[in-house]
Amino acid sequence: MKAPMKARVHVTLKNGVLDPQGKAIGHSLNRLGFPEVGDVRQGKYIELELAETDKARARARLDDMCRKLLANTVIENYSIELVG
Amino acid sequence: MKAPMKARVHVTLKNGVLDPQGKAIGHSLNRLGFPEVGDVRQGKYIELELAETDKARARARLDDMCRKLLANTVIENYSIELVG
Amino acid sequence: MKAAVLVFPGSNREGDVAQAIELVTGRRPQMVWHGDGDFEKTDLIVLPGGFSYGDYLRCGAMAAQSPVMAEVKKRAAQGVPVLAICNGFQIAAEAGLVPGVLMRNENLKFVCGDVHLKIETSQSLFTNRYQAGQVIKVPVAHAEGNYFADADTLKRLEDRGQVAFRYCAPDGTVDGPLGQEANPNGSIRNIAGVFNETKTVMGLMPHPENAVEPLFGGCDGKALFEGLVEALS
Amino acid sequence: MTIAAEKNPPVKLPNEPQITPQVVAEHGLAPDEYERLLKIMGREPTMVELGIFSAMWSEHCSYKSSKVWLKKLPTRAPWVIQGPGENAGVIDIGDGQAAIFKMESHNHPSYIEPYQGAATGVGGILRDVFTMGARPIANINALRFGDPAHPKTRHLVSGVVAGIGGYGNCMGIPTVGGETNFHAAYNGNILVNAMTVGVAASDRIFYAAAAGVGNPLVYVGSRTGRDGIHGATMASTEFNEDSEEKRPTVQVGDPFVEKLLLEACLELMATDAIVAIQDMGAAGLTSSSFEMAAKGGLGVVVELDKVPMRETGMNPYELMLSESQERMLIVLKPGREELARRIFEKWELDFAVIGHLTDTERMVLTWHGDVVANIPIPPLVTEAPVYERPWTLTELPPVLDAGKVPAPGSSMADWNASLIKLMSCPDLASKAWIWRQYDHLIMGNTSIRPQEGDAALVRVPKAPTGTSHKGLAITSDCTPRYVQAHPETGGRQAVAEAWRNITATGALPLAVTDNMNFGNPQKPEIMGQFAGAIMGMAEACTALEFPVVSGNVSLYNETEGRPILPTPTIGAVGVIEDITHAVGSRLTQGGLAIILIGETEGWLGQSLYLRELHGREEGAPPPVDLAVERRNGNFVRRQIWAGRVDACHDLSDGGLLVALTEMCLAGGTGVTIRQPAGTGIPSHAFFYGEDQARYLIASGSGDDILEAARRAGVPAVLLGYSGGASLTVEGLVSLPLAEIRQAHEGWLPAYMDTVE
Ligand SMILES: Nc1ncnc2c1ncn2[C@@H]1O[C@H](COP(=O)(O)OP(=O)(O)O)[C@@H](O)[C@H]1O
Ligand SMILES: [Mg+2]
Repeated sequence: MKAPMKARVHVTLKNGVLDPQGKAIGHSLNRLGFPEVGDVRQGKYIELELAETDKARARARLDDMCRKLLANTVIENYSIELVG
Repeated sequence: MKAPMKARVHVTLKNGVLDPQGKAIGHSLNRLGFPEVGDVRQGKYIELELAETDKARARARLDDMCRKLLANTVIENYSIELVG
Repeated sequence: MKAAVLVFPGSNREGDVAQAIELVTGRRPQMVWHGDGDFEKTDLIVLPGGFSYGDYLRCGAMAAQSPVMAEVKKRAAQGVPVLAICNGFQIAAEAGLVPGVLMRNENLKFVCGDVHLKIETSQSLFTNRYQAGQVIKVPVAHAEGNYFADADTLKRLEDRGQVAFRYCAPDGTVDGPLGQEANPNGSIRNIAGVFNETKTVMGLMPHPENAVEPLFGGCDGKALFEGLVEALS
Repeated sequence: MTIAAEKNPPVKLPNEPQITPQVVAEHGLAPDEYERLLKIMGREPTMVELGIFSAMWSEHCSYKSSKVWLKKLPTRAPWVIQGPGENAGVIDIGDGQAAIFKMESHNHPSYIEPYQGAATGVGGILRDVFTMGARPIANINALRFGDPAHPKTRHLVSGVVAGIGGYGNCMGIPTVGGETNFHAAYNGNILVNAMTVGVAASDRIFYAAAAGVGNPLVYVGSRTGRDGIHGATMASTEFNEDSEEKRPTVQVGDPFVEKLLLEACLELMATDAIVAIQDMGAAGLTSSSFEMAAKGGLGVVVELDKVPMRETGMNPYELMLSESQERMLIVLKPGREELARRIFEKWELDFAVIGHLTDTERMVLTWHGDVVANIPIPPLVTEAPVYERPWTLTELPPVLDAGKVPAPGSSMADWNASLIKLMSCPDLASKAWIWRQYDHLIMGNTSIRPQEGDAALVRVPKAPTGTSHKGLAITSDCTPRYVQAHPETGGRQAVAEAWRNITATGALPLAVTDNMNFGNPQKPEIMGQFAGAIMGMAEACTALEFPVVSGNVSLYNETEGRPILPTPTIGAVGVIEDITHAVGSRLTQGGLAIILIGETEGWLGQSLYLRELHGREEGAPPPVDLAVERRNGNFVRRQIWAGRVDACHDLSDGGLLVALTEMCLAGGTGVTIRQPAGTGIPSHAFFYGEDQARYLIASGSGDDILEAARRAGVPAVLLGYSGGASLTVEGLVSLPLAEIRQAHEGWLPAYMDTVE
């Protein structure tokens, strides 16, 4: 197998979509003595190893993965980053 | 209130800690027709708005937030990034 | 036995455990709202099941930081027994009252139904009415009950007899494929419940409080509360 | 604030678009409906006003196509405290307690975003029930998915189930039952119907009708965001090819906040502060404020800038139409604001006084002091469009001659295979994969769990005065293929089966909630399905003294012109005075007599046997004789009360042999039976026919029941005895239970674990 490529995917809620988790985290931090914390949004961060050497191809494949599984594009956005 | 600063926090599982979510995602991707996907790890990505202008201070506060709440340092690592 | 059941925003099995305690003691436990830093002296503190703070971020993480938990930690350190069930176990683990962490179930799904548990020891406040090796049937209901501890911690737990219960097949088998099949969440070594070092704090994922009446899931959980009453009255 | 209404036309919002015919159409209003609006208003509306009319006159809120038909349902009985027209129905269950329940659909949102769609469906129905003062004690859900082979089905099943569990589990309400079917007709339009049952003191029930001019109008719960604007309008229009692409903002649920809202509302309800309370469901602030004022014959002023907002830059139009979840509107007694505020703030919820009641019978909305809408309330209600849409009834298909339907084969192997095939077909396979993801045990009151009986049985929390251990039996039923074949029969059958399911536990069936899921009502044959189903339901509800106390209508369930199977889901509740007398359907011991109650003709038309083994969906569905239903059911219930019954199961999908197999699997005990001599019915029709009004009973020797049946004139026959670990039908079937179990319990997990 080829030396693997690494990818980082961020999946975040679209603007305007309610983020119950983020809201609760924000509240909690305020209560814990961090009044400076304002809006908090929580997303997912996924690291993948890919047996792929071609960057363009990798990106296209990752895009496909995001749309098929990793993100729910009705309410989420995603971004892809390739490393190494 | 000051123009807010934005922070990005990544919380990831430590090496050696089993990641059922990452594993399940990896499996699903393999079966969905992405055999090139190897190891997958899932972490959290948190965006925070801070009413704070001093970067050093902000970083120290965020470090505190991570250790108190955002990460469970028994199994998780965290990293902090400041924007604007 | 005087008991206090702590209530966090999002707790939802506090009524179930209060009912079970009332059934064996004839007395309604004190319900303590999380915002109250202080509460009456009690013989037992219960951290009940539920979804404190929605289980957002990590189960139990936010509750572990609430004011009342500082008081619980203080009393636990003084030896006041703490029974931490399900979300309570997650809170206790986050607060450092018991070792280990509870992660997402291996199959990533919420699981509800009866499981079999092997009693690992009868030498505790919580298990004195059971016999070591005995198999009981109680329900589980959780999405993050996958117990994990690093190798050192695990060894220490096992060596010092800090494992309280393990998931097992109906015949008590913990190992092999039968044991694996009986494990509802992927917990390491089928661990369902653990003690702290002094065995005054017990955390467990299953719900003995939902197994105290014959028509409603059987009575296998009742002895846990009876044992506590015996030990603490 | 006094408003000189007509002299003071509302101001327009900045950048407010012109109201063109296209804008009107986009709001789902037909040209003649818009004419009607103009007449009521006497001037051109503002966008906010147009939005309000659009929401209030949508199919979802106005019931314009279904209203004339819904009126035909019986809604009264001595035990009915509140029939349709409130947030949920209320019945008296004795000891000063009331059961409050309703079913609601979230079909379209669940198709677009299965997790959140289903989750917010559960959240919505929970609010409908606790807004009336009840603590919810059980949830059930009725799900219909497309063909398992359809590429979307698996993803939808997985998301919907996770969403229902995610919300209900977090709320701490046990999800104790439901039904799940698969059929290609739902490929583009799944059904997610959720029902909640709650219990309250019968003298502490809260209603939506506002009262008291000047009383404050209070907003509590989550803040308002731009969620699902026009959800109600969306729920009322047919999908077309690009609606999947349009992807309207779906609502995201926050069950944690809803749990806080539940506790806070119940805490406030224990005081005397509330005049009226109403959840914000479909069409949010619009329909809730409108309905409260309309029901009370009053007017209302809402200062929209006081509404707690989640996002910046929101405008009145968005605020009025947002479907953000976990919100309530309350009319308080004067001077109780601080008491209420303290309670909601303790539970960390937003609280705001946003307006007050007036005697003008007008809805006046202000925005930073300007009037932005001013609508007369009564005409919007009384002049709301009501359609008597043309309808054509489906004709009864020819009765299928069972003798002409092939048997499974001549050998025992063929018969064995036929039973395995049926027990593992998508509709009959075990749904444990689903209900294990639902917390069905929380509260410690679940006596009959999923798969243990025909209805779920939940203990009622003890009344302060009560002594007994009452139980509520809860079920949901519908056999869409029967309704499709002949809507009147199907409507009758759905009600009869629900009644039977409750009866089979020993409980007394009391009342019904329904969820009418149909296609486009503008097609006469669809409207005819609706009409036919209602006629059948009305007849059955009347004959069985089983009134309808609440319900919901979901129309336009079509994709590219292809409608779903007509699906009038029936949710039902019954009561048993002493829960220790109830029985489930599990066969847990050997040596019990297995008795068949009811007449068997061998009805194979529309049977699962015909569909699953011969790939045919045809013939007339089994007829429902309501007098016979009643007689047989009452007989069975009396036997249960007399303590003669160990287990009881009604016969439905798949017929006798399927029901018997389910009893064996659930209890882990085998049986040996035979077809009684002289029936004159081919064996496959006897064992797989779906004749109605039948039950299987397991009982000691069986003699006393057979004797009682003879005296009561109820057909009853001994089929055999329980025992062993196999299912044996002499000369036909012999299978170890383990083998059937593997097929039965294996299908769904294996299916969900497959990836194409
Ligand atoms: N099919 C039906 N059968 C009986 N009652 C119905 C039916 N559909 C709606 N209703 C009643 O009409 C009223 C309005 O229903 P709905 O708009 O769904 O309420 P909500 O907006 O509170 O959820 C309720 O009282 C409901 O019970
Ligand atoms: Mg409502």
